[in-house]
Order: sequence, then structure tokens, then C-alpha cells
Amino acid sequence: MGQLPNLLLAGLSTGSVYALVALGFNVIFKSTGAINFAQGEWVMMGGMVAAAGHAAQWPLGLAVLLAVVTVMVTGILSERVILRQLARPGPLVVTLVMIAIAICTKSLVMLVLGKNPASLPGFSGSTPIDWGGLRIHPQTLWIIGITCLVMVGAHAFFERSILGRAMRAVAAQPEAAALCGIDPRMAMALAFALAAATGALAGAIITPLTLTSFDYGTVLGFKGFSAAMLGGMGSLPGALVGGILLGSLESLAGGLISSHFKDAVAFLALLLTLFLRPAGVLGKGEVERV
Amino acid sequence: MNAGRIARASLLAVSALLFAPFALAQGAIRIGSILSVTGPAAFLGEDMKAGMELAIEEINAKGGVRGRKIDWFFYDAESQTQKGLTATRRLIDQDKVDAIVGGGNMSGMAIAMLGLTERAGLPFMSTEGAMDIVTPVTERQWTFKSTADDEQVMERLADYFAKKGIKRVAFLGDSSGFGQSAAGQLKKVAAARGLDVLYESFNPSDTDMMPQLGKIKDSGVQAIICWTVTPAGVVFLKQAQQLGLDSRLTLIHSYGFVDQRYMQLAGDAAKNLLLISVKFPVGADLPDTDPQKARIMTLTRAFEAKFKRKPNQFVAQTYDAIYLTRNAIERAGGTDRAKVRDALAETRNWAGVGGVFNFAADRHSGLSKDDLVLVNFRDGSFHLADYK
Amino acid sequence: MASLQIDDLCVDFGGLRAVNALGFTAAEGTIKGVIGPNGAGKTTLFNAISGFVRPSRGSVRLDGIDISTLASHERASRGLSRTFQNLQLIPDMSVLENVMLGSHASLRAAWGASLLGLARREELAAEALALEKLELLGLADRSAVPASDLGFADAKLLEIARALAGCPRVLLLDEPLAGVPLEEQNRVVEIVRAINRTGVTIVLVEHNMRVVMQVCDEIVVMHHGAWLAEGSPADVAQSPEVIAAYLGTAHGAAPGTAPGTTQGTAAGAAYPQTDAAGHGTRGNHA
Amino acid sequence: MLEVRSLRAGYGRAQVLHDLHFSIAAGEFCALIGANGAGKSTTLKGLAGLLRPIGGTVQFDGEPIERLPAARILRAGLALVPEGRRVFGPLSVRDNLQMGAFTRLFPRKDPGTARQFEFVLETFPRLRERLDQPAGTLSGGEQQMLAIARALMSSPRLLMLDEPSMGLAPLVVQQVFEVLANLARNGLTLLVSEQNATAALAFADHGHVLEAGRIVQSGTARSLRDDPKVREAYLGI
Amino acid sequence: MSQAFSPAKQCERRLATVAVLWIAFLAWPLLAGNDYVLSLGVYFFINLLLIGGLNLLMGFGGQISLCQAGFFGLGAYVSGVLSVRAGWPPHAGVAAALILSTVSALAIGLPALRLRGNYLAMATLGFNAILTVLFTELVGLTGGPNGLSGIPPIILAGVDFGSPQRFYYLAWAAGGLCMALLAVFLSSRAGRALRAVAASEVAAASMGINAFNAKLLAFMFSAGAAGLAGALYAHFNQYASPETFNFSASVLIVVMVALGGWGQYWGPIFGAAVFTAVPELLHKFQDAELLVFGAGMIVVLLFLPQGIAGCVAPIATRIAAGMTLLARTRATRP
Repeated sequence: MGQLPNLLLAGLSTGSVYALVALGFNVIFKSTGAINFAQGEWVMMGGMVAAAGHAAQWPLGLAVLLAVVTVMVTGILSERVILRQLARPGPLVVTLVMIAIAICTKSLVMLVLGKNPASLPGFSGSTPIDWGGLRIHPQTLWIIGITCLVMVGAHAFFERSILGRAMRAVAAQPEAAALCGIDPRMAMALAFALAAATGALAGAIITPLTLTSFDYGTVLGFKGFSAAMLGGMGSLPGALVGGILLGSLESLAGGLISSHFKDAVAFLALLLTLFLRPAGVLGKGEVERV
Repeated sequence: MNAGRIARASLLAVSALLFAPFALAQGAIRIGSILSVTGPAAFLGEDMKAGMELAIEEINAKGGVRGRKIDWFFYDAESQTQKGLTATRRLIDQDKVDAIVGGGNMSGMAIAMLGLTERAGLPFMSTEGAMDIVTPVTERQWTFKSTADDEQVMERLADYFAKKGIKRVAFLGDSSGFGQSAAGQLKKVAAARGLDVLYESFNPSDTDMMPQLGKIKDSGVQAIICWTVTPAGVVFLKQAQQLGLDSRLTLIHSYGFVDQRYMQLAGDAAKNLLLISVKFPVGADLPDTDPQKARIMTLTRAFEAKFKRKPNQFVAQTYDAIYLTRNAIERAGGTDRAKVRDALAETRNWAGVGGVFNFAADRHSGLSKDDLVLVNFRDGSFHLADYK
Repeated sequence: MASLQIDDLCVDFGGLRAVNALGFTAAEGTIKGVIGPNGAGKTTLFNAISGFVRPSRGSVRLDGIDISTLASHERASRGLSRTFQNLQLIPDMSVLENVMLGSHASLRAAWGASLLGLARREELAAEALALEKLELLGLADRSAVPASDLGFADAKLLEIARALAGCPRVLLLDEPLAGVPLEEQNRVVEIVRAINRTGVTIVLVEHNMRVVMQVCDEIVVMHHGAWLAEGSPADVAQSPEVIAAYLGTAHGAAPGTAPGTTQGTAAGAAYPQTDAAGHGTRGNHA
Repeated sequence: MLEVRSLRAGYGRAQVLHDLHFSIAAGEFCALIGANGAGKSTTLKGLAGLLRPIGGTVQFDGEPIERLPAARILRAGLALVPEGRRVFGPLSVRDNLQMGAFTRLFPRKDPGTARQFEFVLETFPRLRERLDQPAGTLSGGEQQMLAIARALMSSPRLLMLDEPSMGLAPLVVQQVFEVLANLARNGLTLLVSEQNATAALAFADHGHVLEAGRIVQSGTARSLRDDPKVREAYLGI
Repeated sequence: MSQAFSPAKQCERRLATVAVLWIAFLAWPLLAGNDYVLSLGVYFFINLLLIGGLNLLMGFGGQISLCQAGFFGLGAYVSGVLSVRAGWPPHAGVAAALILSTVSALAIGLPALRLRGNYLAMATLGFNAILTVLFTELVGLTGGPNGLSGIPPIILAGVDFGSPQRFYYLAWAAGGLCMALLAVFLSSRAGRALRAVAASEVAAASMGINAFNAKLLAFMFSAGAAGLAGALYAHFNQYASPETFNFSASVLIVVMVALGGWGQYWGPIFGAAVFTAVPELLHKFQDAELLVFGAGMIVVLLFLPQGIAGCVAPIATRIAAGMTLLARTRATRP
């Protein structure tokens, strides 16, 4: 049982990343009602671009910034150039188009940045910090810290800023929002930019620990979606709770039951949660849905 | 009624495309290859493809085999067994190749493919690792492989442990065919050599090995053997370092992990790492008496000239495979499948770049533990750590 | 033929009581009108009768049998059909199939049987019945087009045809005239009467008072979810409470002081009007 | 101020409005009355830019606006309080009001907004008490007040309201119309669509009767109120 | 257009077309020339089962399932494991696969179909994930990541269906049966009910339709079709490996339903044709294959919202009308 703190810490750090991915799912779900299957690819792309930037001798901070900006532009372009062409952008069609965009994104990253796995150095080295017998990789702290910051920032954005509140207004009453002069397309573009940027950030901060490669996106997207559903689709705190719950479940199942079946255990728990509480742990059902 | 007609027409159009006439070199030898150059296994596939390309170019430049050039049919299996199987059918039935070299750089895929090649009676030179590809030989009449057997690898490791007085080790293998096969062999070897082994495993896509490493840490082993070809092996190194295991225990990676890129990704987490490998990556460090040294250096120069980068042992693996096949065809005096198969089985003492190959009717895997060395990674390249 | 009896029905949404202890009876073979101002709870009442919302109290009886615990599809199979104020057609299905849907409950073929195509005779009968209903409503020549191709008025008729195909004993019509052009309204009224003549009990919610007064045998007036008055059209129209409630505080009531909300503006804060060019504001408080 | 000429509009294949003609003078309190489905909401949505008309023209102060997006129409000074209030439930009352001034707050802050904010709170004192409450928790009447206040935040010159009486108790309806009448008295031009003809005609100056997508009758509120045909059609008496 | 319309007649027309088509498909082994091209025909029918089954659930029933590949794998492994490990005759394994996949759909559907939209997608996705883990980790049964090899070919009534030439007819029959069942089902009371549920559960309930039953039936049918496809796949390849049946495969099948034509009867034919042929056709793009595929998918989704069937079907109808007219004028000519 001595490894329990280690397992929980590992769960917390993977869970934080799941939470960031889930945040992206939630933002796009709120503005389109669709499941954004490209979210995982954006995470992967964030890691890959940051690594490429670092490999090209950019300072680490700049490389991460480059990744966030590049992926954000990709997100905005996906919305502007492709999604806007849809005659009737229902949730299902948007979901399907996002699958296609995910395929293209993955393929483009492979063609441009290559098939090799890539890595980044830890943001503050990789000398473990010793905390009463608990050896912590400093990147773990970065991950948890940045996730907290992003979550608080997102909360502040949606609660305080004009644009954030406008996005919530569009989600709550699209027609009334249009009557207030809020362009729903602006809100949509903003949602894609936000989701892509948080995705890229998630990719950049996890890369020092796990590496990244052009085919890492699918699994991350899959886990992030699960976390979003577990916490309650469309709920901001839900993303955090869902992500950390899923990360810890995986880690504990891996450590205490079997690393072979950890995914199965995690998903079984997820299914049970869904059946018992269909709206997710923190979901409020239809109250704040579009 | 007519929707159907169009469906039919489009199917016919598809078949027409598939039948597009191929420019067949008259009398050329037809060799088919399947590797994964996209998808998760693409990391190895690119190098393996390059090794084949180089070998075939060399052979054709020297006038081919008995005057017949090699016509090469390459398909990307995209790391998907289904794609590999379709490509195999295509090679057998449509391209009508004389031999297949390369099984998708995934052991599982090679095993799936050999069901078809065995039925078709087609020589298949696998470039994948798992022993199950060539055992039992009674069910693998037409299948050979150009890689070392895990049995030999484990024997070699056991020799090393004996030399260093290591008795208790942990084996941390990925759950793919590569890791499972090694675990199976280690069990046999360990029983015979009195090694005490703790077995743990992980999924190739895992990004966290803390649970396994935690258990290993508490178990008091002297060495950890990690068996994977995926980047998860880097995560293993980093997390082992995080737990301080790298300075206390002997960490060993498999021959599948001998890759500069992985070493660079691992950074200083790999500074105490040993890898069991064929001799190819440390060609320059070999004593001049080694029969392979000259060949390794030649290939390295040729590869660097063509691809502008350093070759690794995956290049060697497929380069040898093509040459083994070529030699067999030459000795068989043509492409008669049974004769080629027999000629392959009669390969003796042929020094390739990956080792000295000895096949036999009851042994379709050519390398032995003498072809294996332990290497480490220092100053940007691999160096010999333990020779014989 | 059947009667519909509502007793002490309450429906709550959160803290809001949308239907409040309502009770009335639609006698066999009659047309009962339900009227009331916008938001009086008429549609909620229909939803409660047909089982789409769960009442917090009270009962719905069909021929004396309490059906208030049944799921909506089970109520439909017992002969309680309805139409919807905002159409609920299946847009990409043909008009004919939409009507055939209506007879779903009266078909008996099991799922497996229909999967294997063993219910052909029944299918053909359902088809014939559907065509018959379409003819009754004058839509037979459009049976092949998708329902989404119909104009609003025709779509309303299609809903009625679909409800009829279930051979209902009680039919709930939710604003069958809303959106129907004037020149077609008489046709709808005639159809409603014709349906009633075949013995179907009808409960009708409608805003068009002229029509309600014409066709209904009896009218129940709802106000704020509660029963306000009931009786023959003539009685209801004369009732002073009805006039007062239904027509808003009667037109005699002068716009006097209202407590609470508007006190602050009694003096009339001037509206800070922007000028035509849209720059700045002009004036503020009085 | 507003000139509607041969306006045609609808949803998909269903045309709802057929050649609508009417006009509103500055400072007028105008009621658009008609039964459910007559096309009142469609008219207002068409004017506010939520629905692109199939044909016809709409001129606001002489400028054509029928092709403009909703935000541009709002900036031009024409605001709509939608049917069913449509307040932003999860947002606080204050945020709802700020969203009403979105076109002035974003991208740059407009100093007039603060004054407008004071003005609407003065007009609807109840809202001041509930500024930090989520709008979804307000009562129906309060929500209607909020919806009107929100629309006023953009300082419109013509305010349109779609069925403001819907689902409200008569007393509250009365209050709503009193506020509207007050606004009108202070110079705001108003267009109100109503099924509740009595209430609307009690306060409005002018009225247009809409039936099946056409204006069938127009006149002063008094003349319509006393018109037996209107009484029969809408009051059933 | 105003001629009398009859679902029963529509069903007959579809059945007749399927019959003609399937007779034409008999010519494939003659046209194919070699076993490889012939095997593409086999995959076409297997894909048809997968896509046709899912189209019923998603296209007509409006329920998103991300578990089609999971049921596909369940069928493959049930039949494969029973014949490899337990020595069952393959045809019994196929029957068991069909039954077990249907029953597991029932077990999953009972709780999951009470959820709507994305929640159903999530629940099915979770089930697929669990199945993938089981396929990979139950090494003793499934052979783990190396896959299950040595699955025997189907032998029915003494006929060995091991070769593609023979197996083709099995797959051909299964595909035809699936299309015929779908034709009959869609024109039946139950099929109408399902379509109504997709459009409006409220309307459906007011017609006396038990929406839950309708969805459950469609879910079981789609899983059964996938299970059958899986069993056929396993015995044809004599091999099964877990990555064929993962979440990405499920997503791809959903995409093929949409490309073929969402809720279009003929959609799965096109979807399966695309699914089978596209990898072969894009082969020459090598590394850019995925990009071309993704871009093609975007184009189809943007410009053919009804899928390929929705674009082809009207043309086909017009051609049919023209041909009938031509035939008539010819017939009336002296």
C-alpha cells in the first residue's frame, strides 16, 4: 500500500491533462452541440509543434507559445474554412466533419513533422523532487499548476469577460443573443479558438512526461471525451472533476487490480456512472444546455 | 432498380482500376514486401523500408540475380492487420510474387500473414521478432525470419547476468506480440538458469508506468528488463529515473529499442541503460577479427550516402532479409518456390550485417546468441558494452 | 365511443403550478372545448392527459378506467389520440406512411413477424385505411410526397388524419385552426364535425372563438391552470367572470396605478433616446 | 420611421407572410394583433433580421434594412424583445442587461451604457433588487421586465415586442403595458404583437390586424377595439 | 409523383432490385480474375453487414452507436475462440456469434438506450473500449495482441468454404439476406415506428409506439448483423486481431454510414463499396493516403449531405423512368 500516494499523484497528473482535453470538448459542445473528435488531434499537434519548435532551438516558452498559436489558428481555420460551408450545421454533421478534420490534421502533422516520436525537456528540468519519500517529477507540478490556472482562467473568462458571457448567452438562447447583436458565428469561432488553444497547451505540458507522436491524438481524445461525459458534458467544473476522476480510476485500477485491465475497469466505472447518473457527476441535465 | 445498376457499375469500375495493366519486366524476379510506414508502427517501418530499398537497388545495379532484375512490390500495412492481410492476398493472387519479405513490422501481423503464405506455398522471409513466426516449423514450412530468436536473446542475457552475479530481475514487457513472446522465452530460460524473475507488463500506448515500477521497486530486484519497441520505453526510463532506479539497478532494453531517436528522447535518463543488440549499431567498436565488421561498415557508408542519415539495426534486419532471399533464389537456380524454400533452409554461415545466419530444415530462424552484444549509449552514439 | 373524465388534476413545473385542481368531463360523443387566455395551461393539460407530463395529483379516466399511471404510448393504444399545436409529423416520411403510423397501435403483428414480412395482409389493410382517412381530409392525391412538402394547413390536416388512423375513441385536438388560412378554416371545422359524427369524443383547444362557439357542445374555461367556468357556449360567453378573465381585465379598466413594478416610473423617466445618427445619448432623467 | 412594403417571409417551403404592407411613424405605439399562427412572430423576426425575407423591402428611417444581419439592425436602432422572453437563464440579471448593450460594450466601451443601465433600473425597480440573481430564477413577469430592459440597453429608437403578455397574469400584463405606454409617452416608438387584443388595443395608438399572413385591417386602436368584426374574430362575442 | 404510393409496393420494388443486383453480383467471381480481387468482394459483403446494420440504428433510428466494431469483434472472437479452443464446428460458432452479439446488445441496450444522444454514444463507446481490452488481454482465449490464428474455415453440408471462391457465396448470401430483411423491415409497422422514433419520440408515443422497444430492436439487429459479419470475417481470414475492432474502427463505420447515405436504404451499398475500394484506390498516395481520405470525406459531407446514395438515387430514378418510357415507346412501335 506504500505506493498509494504515488498512484494518486500519477492519477492527478494524467487526470489534469484529461481535464484540459475535456474542457475543449465542453466548450465546443456548448456552442455546437457536437462532439469534437479533433480535440485529441489538437492535443497531439500542440505537443508535436512545441517539440518541433524546441528542436529548432527556440526557447521552451516560445516553443509552447508557438504550439498554442499554431493549433489555435488550425482550430479557427477548421471552423471558418470548413464548418461554415455546412448548409445545415446540425450536431451530427458537425461531429462527422470534425472526424474528417481530425483525420486530416493527424495526416498533415505526420507529413509535415514526421513519424518520429518527439519530446520536450521538463519545464524545470527532470530532477525528481523528494517529498517525504514521494519522488515527484517537477513536470507533474507544472501540469497540475497549469491545469488549475487554465481552469480558473476559463472560469473567469466565462463569468467575467464580456466575450465569455456573450458565449454563454449564445449557448443559453441563441436567438435572443443574436437579438442582442452577438454574432453566433463569432461565438463559434471563439469556441474553436479556445478549445484548440487549451488542447495545444495540454499537449505541450504532457509531452515532457509521455512524449508525443502523430498517432497519440486518438487515445487522448477518447479519454478526454470520456472525462467530459463522466463529469457532465457542458459543465466546466465537470471537466475538472471528470478528468481527475478518470485519471485516478485508471491509475488505481492499474496499480491495485491489474495494469492490463485498467482501461476496462475505468470504463466499467464510467458506464455505471452513466447508468446511475446519466448527466454525469456534475451535469445539470438540460438546465444549462444549448 | 437503377440505384443498384449504378452500384454495380461502380464496382466494375473499381475492378477495372485494380486490373490496370502493370508494366512487367520480362522474366523479372518478383518480390513483395509489406511494412507499416504509417500508423503506430511507422517508426520502424520507414527504416526497414529503406533497408530493403537499398538492398534491392544494389542487387539490381549489379545485374540482378542470374541476370534477372528484381521487381519490388511494396505495400503499406498502416499498422493494421486487416490491411496487411489484404496486401498479402494482393501479393499472392494479383502480383503473383515469388517471395514475400517483410511482415508489416508487427509480429502479430506476420503471424496473420503466414496463414495465407503457408496455404499458398510461398516463401516468406519475416523481418519481425516473435519466435512464434517460425515455430513450430511443421506448421511454418515456408516461413523464415531474419531476426534473432527471443530464446537466443534470453540466453545471451542470462550469460550476462551470470557474469555480473545478478540473480533477481524484473521483466517489464509491453502487451504486444513482441513483449509477450519475450516473456514466454524468458520463463523457459530463467527456469533453466536459476534466475528469479518478477513479471510485469504495460500497454504499448501507456504513458504511465508508475504502478508497475512501484511494485518492482519494492521487490528488491537487481535488474529490470524492459521489452518494447514503442516510445513507452522512454517513459519507462524517465519514470525509473524519477524513482531513482536508474542509479541503483541495471536497466536493460531490448534489441527493438536500439534506436538513436529513442536515446535522444530519453536524454540523461538513458545514461546507465544497457541494450541487448545485434552487432550492427556498434560496428565501429567491433574487433577487426569480427566477421561482420567489414560488411557493417560498407552498408553504413552506402546508407549514409543514399539517405543522408545513420542506419540502425532495423535497416540491417531488412537488408539482410532481402539478401538472404536473393541468395536462396540464386542457389535454387530460379524462382521455383519449393527450391527457393529448400535453398533458404540450407543457408549456412552466411555473414550478414545483422549476424551470421544458419538456417536448417527444423530451424527457420538464423541468428544465435553469439550474434548478440550489450551496448550502451554515450555521446550521441551506441558503444559496445559487453562483447561475448 | 368513450368518455374522458378529469379529476382534481394538478401539474407542477418546479414551483409553478401550471394546472391547478382541474376537473371536467367530456361526455361520450360530444365535442368539448377548452378555452382560456394564453398561458392558462391548456397545452399542459393536454400533455397531462396524453401522458407526456406527469401530474402531481389527480386522475385521468377513459371510460371510467384510470389511465393516469400509463405511459403515453399505452394511452394511445387504448384509443386516446391527439394532435399537436406545433406539428409533430415525421418530415422525411411520405404522407401515407405518416398516416399509417397512426394505426400503429391497432396493428397486431409482433416485431419479429413484421421483421420477417409475415404481416403483409395487415399492412395492406393499414394502407387502405390510411388512404381512406387521407381522402376524408382531401389529401389522398398527395399521399406519396414527404410530409415536409406539405403547406402548413395541409400539415395540420395530416396530423388529424394520422390521429384518426388510430381509430381513436377520444381525440384531443390542440389548436387545429392555428395557422390555417381563413378560406380553409371552414373545411377543418366540417372535418371536425364529421369525425364527431362517427362517434369520436373530441376535446378541442382553440383560440378561434367563432369556431369554438360554433362546434362545441360544451366549453370549459381555464384560467391560471384552474377551472373557471363550464357550460354551453352561450352560457360561457355571457359569464362575466369569463369575460373579465379571458379578455384581460375588461376594456373598461383604465390604466391605473399598478403596485410594485411601475411605481418608480409613474413620474415617467424620459427615455434616453439616441439621435438618428446613432451617436451618443440625449437627455436622461426627467 | 418604419416602412414595410410587400414583405414576404417564411420557413423552408412554407411561406407565412404574403405581401405585408404597413408603416409606423416616429413616436407611435403600434399593435400588431392576430391569432396564433397569423404570422406576427414571423413579421417581427423578419424585421429584426433573424429571418431573411423572401421578398419585399423594409426601410428604417429611409435606409433599407431587410438584408442586414441582426447585429446591424440593432445598431441602427431597432430592437426586438422575443416571444417567450428568452432571458439568458444561467446569467445574472446584471449580465443579461450587459449583454443587451453588447453592441456598445464590444469592441469598445460606450459611456452611455452606464446611463442606460441606470435608466432601465429606474424603469424596473424590481430588477435592481435582483441584479446578482440568475435570470432563470425570476418569475415570469420579472423575466418579461428583464427582457424588455435588456432590449432597452441597446438604446433602440424602435422597440418591438413579441407577445409580451404571453403566460402572464392579467395584473402583470397590465403592468407591462403601463411601462410600455410610459416609454411611448417619453418618445420611444413601439411595435407590439399581441394575441391579447384587448390589452394591446387598450394602450396602443394604432393597430394592424394580421390574419393568415396578411394585414386585413388597420386603424386607430379605438376604432379597432369597437369594430364588431375584430370583436367577433378575436373575442368570439 | 402524385401516383398512389404504397409501402408494400416500395418493399416489393426494393426486393426485386436487390434480387437483380445480387444475381449480378454472382458474376463477380467470374470477373474477378484472381482470388485477391475476389476477396475484395467478400469484404464488400462483410462491410455491407456492418454498415447496413448500423444504418438501421443510426440512419433510420437516429441513435448514435460507437460500438459497431466492438460487436464485429465479439462475433469474430466468439466464433473463432469456440472453434479454436473449444473445437466447435465453425457453423455452430457462427450461430453462437450471432446470438451472443444480439444478446449482449440487449444487455447493453436495456440501460443504455434509456440515455439519449451523446450519452448513448458514450455508453456504447465505453462498451467498445471494454471489449477491446478483453480481446487484447484475455491472452489465453484470444491470443492477445498477436491475434487468434488457426481459425478453421467453415464447412457446411460437406462443402469446405475455405477458399475465397466458395466463401464468396456465403458472404454474398449473408449480404443479400441482410438487405432483404432491411427492405421488409423498413416497410413494416416496426420500421415505420423506428423512423418515427428518430424524428420525434413525442409523436411516436402519441401513436402508441413504444420508443424504447423500437430502439432496442434496431440496436439488437445492428449488433446481430455486426456479429455475423465478425464471424464470417474470422473464418474467412482464419485470423482475428484486436486492433481491427477498436474505437477508431467504430468511428470509421459511422463515417461510412454517413458517406453512403444516412437513412437511405441503398446507402450501405455505397458505404460498403467505398469502405472496400477506397484503400485500394488510395494506395498509390502512400503517406498522403489518410489526407486524401479525410479531404474526400469533408467534400462529401459538405456537398452531398444525403451521402452518395442521396445523390445517386434521384439520378437512378430518372434513368429508370427514362428507360421505362423508352421501353414503352419501343413496345408501341409497330
